[in-house]
Amino acid sequence: MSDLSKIPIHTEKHAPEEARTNPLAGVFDELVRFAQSRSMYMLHYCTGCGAIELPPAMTSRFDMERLGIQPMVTPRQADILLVTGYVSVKTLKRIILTYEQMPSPKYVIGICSCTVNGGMYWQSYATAKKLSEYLPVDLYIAGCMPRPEAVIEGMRALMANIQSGETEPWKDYYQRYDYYLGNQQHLFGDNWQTPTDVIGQAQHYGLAGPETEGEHTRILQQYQQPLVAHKLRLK
Amino acid sequence: MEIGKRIADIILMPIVAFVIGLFMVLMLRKIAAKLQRRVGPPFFQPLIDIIKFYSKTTQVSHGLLHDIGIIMAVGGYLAAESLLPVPGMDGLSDKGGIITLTYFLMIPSLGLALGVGQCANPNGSIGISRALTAMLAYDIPFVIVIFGVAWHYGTTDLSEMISLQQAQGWGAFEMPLLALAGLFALQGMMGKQPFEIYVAPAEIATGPMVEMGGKYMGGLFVMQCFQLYTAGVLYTTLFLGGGTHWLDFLIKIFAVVAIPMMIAFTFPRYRTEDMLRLMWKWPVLAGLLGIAFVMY
Amino acid sequence: MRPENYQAQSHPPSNEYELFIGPNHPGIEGNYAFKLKLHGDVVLAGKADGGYLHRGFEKLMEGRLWIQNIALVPRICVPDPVPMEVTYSMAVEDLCGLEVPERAQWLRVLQLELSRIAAHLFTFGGHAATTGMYTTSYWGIADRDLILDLFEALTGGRVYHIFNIPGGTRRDVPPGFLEQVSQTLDYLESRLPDYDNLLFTNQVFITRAKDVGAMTQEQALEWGVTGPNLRATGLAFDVRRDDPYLVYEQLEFDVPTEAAGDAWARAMVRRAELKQSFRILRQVIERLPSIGGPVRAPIPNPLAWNVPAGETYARVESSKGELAYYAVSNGGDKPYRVHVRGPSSMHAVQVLEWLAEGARLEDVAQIMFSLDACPPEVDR
Amino acid sequence: MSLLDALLLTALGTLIATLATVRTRWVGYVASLGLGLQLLVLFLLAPLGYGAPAVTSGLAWDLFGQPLVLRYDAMSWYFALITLGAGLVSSVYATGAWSDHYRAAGRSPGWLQFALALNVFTMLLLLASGDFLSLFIAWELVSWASFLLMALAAGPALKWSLRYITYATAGAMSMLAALGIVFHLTGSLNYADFMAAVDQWSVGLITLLTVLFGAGFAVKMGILPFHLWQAGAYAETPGPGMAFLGAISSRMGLYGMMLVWVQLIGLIRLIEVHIPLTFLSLRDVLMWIAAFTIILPTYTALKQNDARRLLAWHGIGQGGYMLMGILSASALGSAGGILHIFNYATNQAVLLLAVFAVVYRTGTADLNKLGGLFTRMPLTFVAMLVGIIGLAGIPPMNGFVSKWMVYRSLLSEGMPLLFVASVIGTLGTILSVYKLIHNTFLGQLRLEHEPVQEAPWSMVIPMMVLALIIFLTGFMPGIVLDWVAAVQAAVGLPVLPHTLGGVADAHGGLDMIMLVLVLFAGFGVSALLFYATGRSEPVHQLDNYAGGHFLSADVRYHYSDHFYAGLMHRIGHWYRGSFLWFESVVASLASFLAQWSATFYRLMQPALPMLAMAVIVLWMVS
Amino acid sequence: MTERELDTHLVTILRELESLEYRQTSPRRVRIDVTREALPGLLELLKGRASYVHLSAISCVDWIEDNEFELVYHLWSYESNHLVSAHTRIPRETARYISVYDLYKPAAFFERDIFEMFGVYFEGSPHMEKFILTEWDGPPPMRKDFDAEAYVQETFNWQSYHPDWLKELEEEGGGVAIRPEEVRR
Repeated sequence: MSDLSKIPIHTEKHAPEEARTNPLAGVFDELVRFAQSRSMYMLHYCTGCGAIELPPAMTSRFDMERLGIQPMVTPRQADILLVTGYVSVKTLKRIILTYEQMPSPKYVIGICSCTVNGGMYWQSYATAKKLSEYLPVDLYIAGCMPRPEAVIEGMRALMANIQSGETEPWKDYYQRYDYYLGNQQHLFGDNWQTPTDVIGQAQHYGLAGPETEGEHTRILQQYQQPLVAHKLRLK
Repeated sequence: MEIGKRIADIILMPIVAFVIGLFMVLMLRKIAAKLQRRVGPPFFQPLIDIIKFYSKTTQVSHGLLHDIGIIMAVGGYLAAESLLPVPGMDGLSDKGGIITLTYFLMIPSLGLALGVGQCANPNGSIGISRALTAMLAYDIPFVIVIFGVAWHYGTTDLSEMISLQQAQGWGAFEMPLLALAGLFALQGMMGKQPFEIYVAPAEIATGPMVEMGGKYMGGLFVMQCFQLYTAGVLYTTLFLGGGTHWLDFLIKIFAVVAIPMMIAFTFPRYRTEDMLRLMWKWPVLAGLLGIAFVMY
Repeated sequence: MRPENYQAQSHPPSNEYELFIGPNHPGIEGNYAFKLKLHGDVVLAGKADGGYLHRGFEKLMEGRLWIQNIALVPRICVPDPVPMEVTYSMAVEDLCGLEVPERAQWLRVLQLELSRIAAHLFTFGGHAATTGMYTTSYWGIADRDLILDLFEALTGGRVYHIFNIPGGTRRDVPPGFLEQVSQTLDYLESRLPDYDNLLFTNQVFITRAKDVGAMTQEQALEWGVTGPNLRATGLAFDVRRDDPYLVYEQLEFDVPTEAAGDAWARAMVRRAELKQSFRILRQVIERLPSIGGPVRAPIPNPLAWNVPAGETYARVESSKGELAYYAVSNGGDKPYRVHVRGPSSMHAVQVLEWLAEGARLEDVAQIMFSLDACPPEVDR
Repeated sequence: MSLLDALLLTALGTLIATLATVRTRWVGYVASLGLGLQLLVLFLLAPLGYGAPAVTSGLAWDLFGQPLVLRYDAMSWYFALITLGAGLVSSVYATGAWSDHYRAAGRSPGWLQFALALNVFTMLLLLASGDFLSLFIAWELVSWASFLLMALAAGPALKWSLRYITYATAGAMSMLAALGIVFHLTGSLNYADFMAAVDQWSVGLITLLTVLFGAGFAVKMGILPFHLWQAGAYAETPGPGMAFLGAISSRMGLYGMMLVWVQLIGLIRLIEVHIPLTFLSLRDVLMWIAAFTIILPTYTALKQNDARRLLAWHGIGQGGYMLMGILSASALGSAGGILHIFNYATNQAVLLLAVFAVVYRTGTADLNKLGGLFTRMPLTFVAMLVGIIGLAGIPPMNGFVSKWMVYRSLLSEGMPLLFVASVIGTLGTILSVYKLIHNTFLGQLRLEHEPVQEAPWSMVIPMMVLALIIFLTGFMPGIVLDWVAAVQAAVGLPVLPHTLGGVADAHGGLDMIMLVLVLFAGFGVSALLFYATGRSEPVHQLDNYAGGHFLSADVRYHYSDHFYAGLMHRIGHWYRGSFLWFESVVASLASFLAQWSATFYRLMQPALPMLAMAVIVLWMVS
Repeated sequence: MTERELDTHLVTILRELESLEYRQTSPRRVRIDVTREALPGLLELLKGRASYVHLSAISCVDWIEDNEFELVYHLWSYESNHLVSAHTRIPRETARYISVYDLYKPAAFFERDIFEMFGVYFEGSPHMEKFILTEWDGPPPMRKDFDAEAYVQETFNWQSYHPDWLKELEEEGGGVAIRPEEVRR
């Protein structure tokens, strides 16, 4: 049993790998963080019943575009994955696939009580209980279901976190991939694999940590080599 | 024209185009918001979106061609802007006229088509096939318009057209039918409803954009700025007398872009064949009649 | 998902290709999937794929008290939750032989019709958005929010109300509520011409929606189509009128029909039903003050409520079609079996598959939204 | 002995050497060497290309009392340059790895090389013809040489090539008739005599000669309605042979047309001929034929699913641009038309070579069975990309320049409908070439093609050379425009004043050097912006958006067949079977005429039809 | 509401058949109990001669103590506006029955649903494969002998109900008080 403190809200802010000597770099980073917090494209994926409160939040009445939040269609275009409510096991696989397809920095918001602890479906055989076991969750918005105001309030909290650079759980997914993969394997079986090569990505972008690889990733590799892009080749 | 001025023009014109394009995107989104009875995005939202996309940490690529596609898409527009004369800057408009410009504008489309094709997503490929079909649809009235205008002014040089219009009066008054046909083509060129068939989120999940994320999407956003700007300036140059100075020029181009936007958010999209039927019927008829009036 | 999926040896030789609509796709209603096999842009075969929203409701209900389940049932259909509560309550009342006070019945009609309006406004928006007309959905959802405000005033909840319990409703209407409803209705009625201008008389929309996903009345009956979709093929059947429940027998309303059976006809039937719901609500507002009495029949201690053994099939007309609960009690404090028959279990699965066959890719999403398919009803 | 003799003798020598080594492994090298030598000799003749007076051959003899004159002028040189270039590239391509492959398939690369050399030789001969008799003889030689090349791959190729030779024979008959009339009227088959006499001839006679000569040349060129043999016959020709045929062989028809219509008769005469009951002149009619030649075959190409057929149909369509440009008679338009011969030859050659490189590696040209080959054959992809940009007429490749000239001239001549028609053709070209490159190189890589490798160097180098030429002549079209101007001068068309970068015109010129530089500057800035921001990482194709689904490798997730489905919903029924219908009409008309005349022969005196013909001819002549 | 007369067609048909009993439970509801052999014939007659064209639902009940599954076919007539529920029972061990897809197209969905949820195989039904539970490897979950709660406790972890941050809050005098007996394991 793991507890809430494992949710990397409390993780310390990572010091930049190398000290930036350029005085403008700080300003630049600030600008980037500002832009990232003020332009959040959320994935148009209604995973559960909480999705019914998103249209009001997006449309004329509450108009999230005021805050720079827009729905987007495919995971490639999106920054935020809203897990709106209970996640059945079948959906959870798609959510993980979708999450891994999103470009970082990416954020996960668990909306509704069901994402926290199964909610009113706690005894259901078909729904996963703790979303943060399988994905790094930035923020939970509790309620069944949270009102549009609550959703927007949650979004604003996330914006503040992004701008201050405090919340970077997406890095945690790379750094502790083994942990997340282990939980996924526990639920889906040992031969679980997504098309995205998370370890490769972590290494490519220098995001790998000591816990990126471990016993669970070895199980993964035992079944199959990761799907590597077709290399351009002349011979 | 002296060489220094020309180089300065070539450097400045895309920058101006981008900045104006950003405002046009803002206007687009504000118009949408107003029609949909809401507030709409903040002032700097278009720019913030672009910065956000370019500053993504992980960028998902589908290979070299995906990269090249986006480079071609943005680069093609950067180059094409120097062919569009604006007040005080003629750029390269004497080196290649309206026909050249029309073909230059195909380079970004080609680049995008290559990049999207490389993504190996049928949604994207369907989107491209629809986009090319849409091009076939709106280019026919468009070339009729080009012919009529070029014949009327006896030149394909855009800056010469502007100076002729400033002497004779706006093209829209002399060639109203062509101006009308041009409006249809403009709507199609911007790819807005009812001619939005190649994006169609509910059918093919935004078509060409389906695998674009990070700086790839950012590139497309930059391209959208250029696209709106180009459409506005081109129409203004052909029919509204171009610009004598920046103030009236800006008013004209924003007004030109606003018209399709108003239409866009009050119409659903046509199916491909319905779009073809519409485009090949009324605008072509109007255009041919317009040419007949111009020529005889 | 499984490694063997990445190790195929060859591609099928045919020129057909597959396209996946959903679960993460704007052309799908909710978390649901529709796999298409296409040639060009013509659908050769569509295969519905559900279970993404499966929570095992029927199993959950067997493990909870009769009264607890009231909190569970509205979750079965999110856009239109009230009929779920009412139907379940009706089933329990039928098993116990409880007589629901008349005022409670009127209150239930009030909620049912409000919920129907909200659901239809939502559907218009969705249907229009599949054809690229987003303004309608922006308007529709904003106007639907006014109904949700009414629900909030009445029940305290926007979407899930848990207001109806076996035996009646939890509370009476708050003061001034009926005027509020009346004002909202006035406003919504005044908006209808705008919707007409924007959508229903829009030539482009008509071109898009006509002859799309058309079925004949014979097909509709054979396929088990119900609700507005059935009425769009010309059969005037409405559970409210033909198998009446609550006080619908005392209300005046028409059963609007259309003949064509296509997406356009379905949209027009819903639009006409909106007007009928306004009409019903006006009657409710007029009649409700004159009806006295309690809003709830006395019920035993809900935590130790042994419902007599028996079985019943409760059935109402939800905004999507025929909704039914088959409830079985073995005399215990928990249901022995509850089977939910959602209207979408037909519309979203088999009917969609049949209508999609031979349809164009452009129209698949529109067909689904025009059927008003609600996936959670399928998955439960 | 003049340089022309050297050229022709080298060509003959190549032919003989190829024949001698036809069964050895060296035949390819011999042929390539020979063609290279010929090209070298042709370079020595280069002053022709810049307007030097015509070179006459020392070899001359009489036939039937007619002196046969062989001579080269600027036009001959221009065509010969393209011919030899295409021949050399094809020959080199066919020499290395490809020939092993071909041999392994049980065919003889030697005979292919021989047929190529024979084609080159006969075409050089045709270009050298200095009078109608030698023109006709060389024409027949060219026809039979092409027939040989087409028929090399037996099977369906034989059927198609027989079809070709049927058409060609009919065309030759028509030419023979024209020759007969010319001889009857002038008493000689000299060009000079013809040109001297042509001014006095009546309108009817001019029309008759134009049509009779034109029909013969149009068959070769594939001008509507004589195009039906071409796509099939070319598509069945083995690889490099098809590239050669597609690039230049058809243009011999255009050479003939330029010779007879433009140089000998003169476009002025054609413009003078008014078609009764219409406001069109004969020239206008021919231009409309050219317009339809652009549109109909291009849109037929759009529906092809075989890469070779797609390109072959394009070859027919592009011929229309050349004809239209030349017929426009303006300096700009005719320069565009003539320039397009060169540009198109390079584009078509590179496209076909790329297609055959793909066929070499994958064994199929079926566009529905390919896809995703970019990562496997990147250089071939580059070649094809350059080719399609050129063919579609998009800057910065050379195809844009020639098409621009044609459009610009139609614009300034005030021909709106023709202008629109040619743009419609270009749009159709863009659509179909994107389909070509998408279905071949983009999209999902088929599992069976994972091990595919880049084509061998012997095939890549010719493609790269051609791609380079395409880009260079697009960047600096002045190189070719010099030759084009000489051709214009030689055939009596107005000469286009041009610069290295294109055309200078006060009312809208073209400067490709500047434009291309700016374009690449744009690409550079864009690339800087792109690569300066976050690093990207490539992902596998199965890591793709599929509505949230997991893609598996056995799913065909690639949209290729019925590519322009939406368009076809609109225009599909317009031309469903219309070509077949058209051909059946032509065929039944021909058979009806044949039967009718046979019956006539049988029933009447054999002399009667002759008399009837004579009456008709005389009526037209007088 | 008055007691409605059953229409004569229905009554004649029901009288014709042996081995069934019928009972009007409410004005518009009729319950029929029929042996499993006779049910398909009954449905055919109901559809063909009594206008019961609408199959509203097929429900399955797991009577584990009787070792039987009960199948209930709810049929509606658009003409007489009656709902007939035909009940039949099949043995739990074999769990096989005959599909009525040839009579009622909607049956395919309900039969498939019962197949995945209860494991009853319907012969002749067109889609006897999984639909909702495609990624479920356990037993048919709706069977009474499948204990969902035990499965859940075994498979999933729970959020700690007493995390560190809550302790911090409690030290400051706030937080949620959970008595030991209320702690869910």
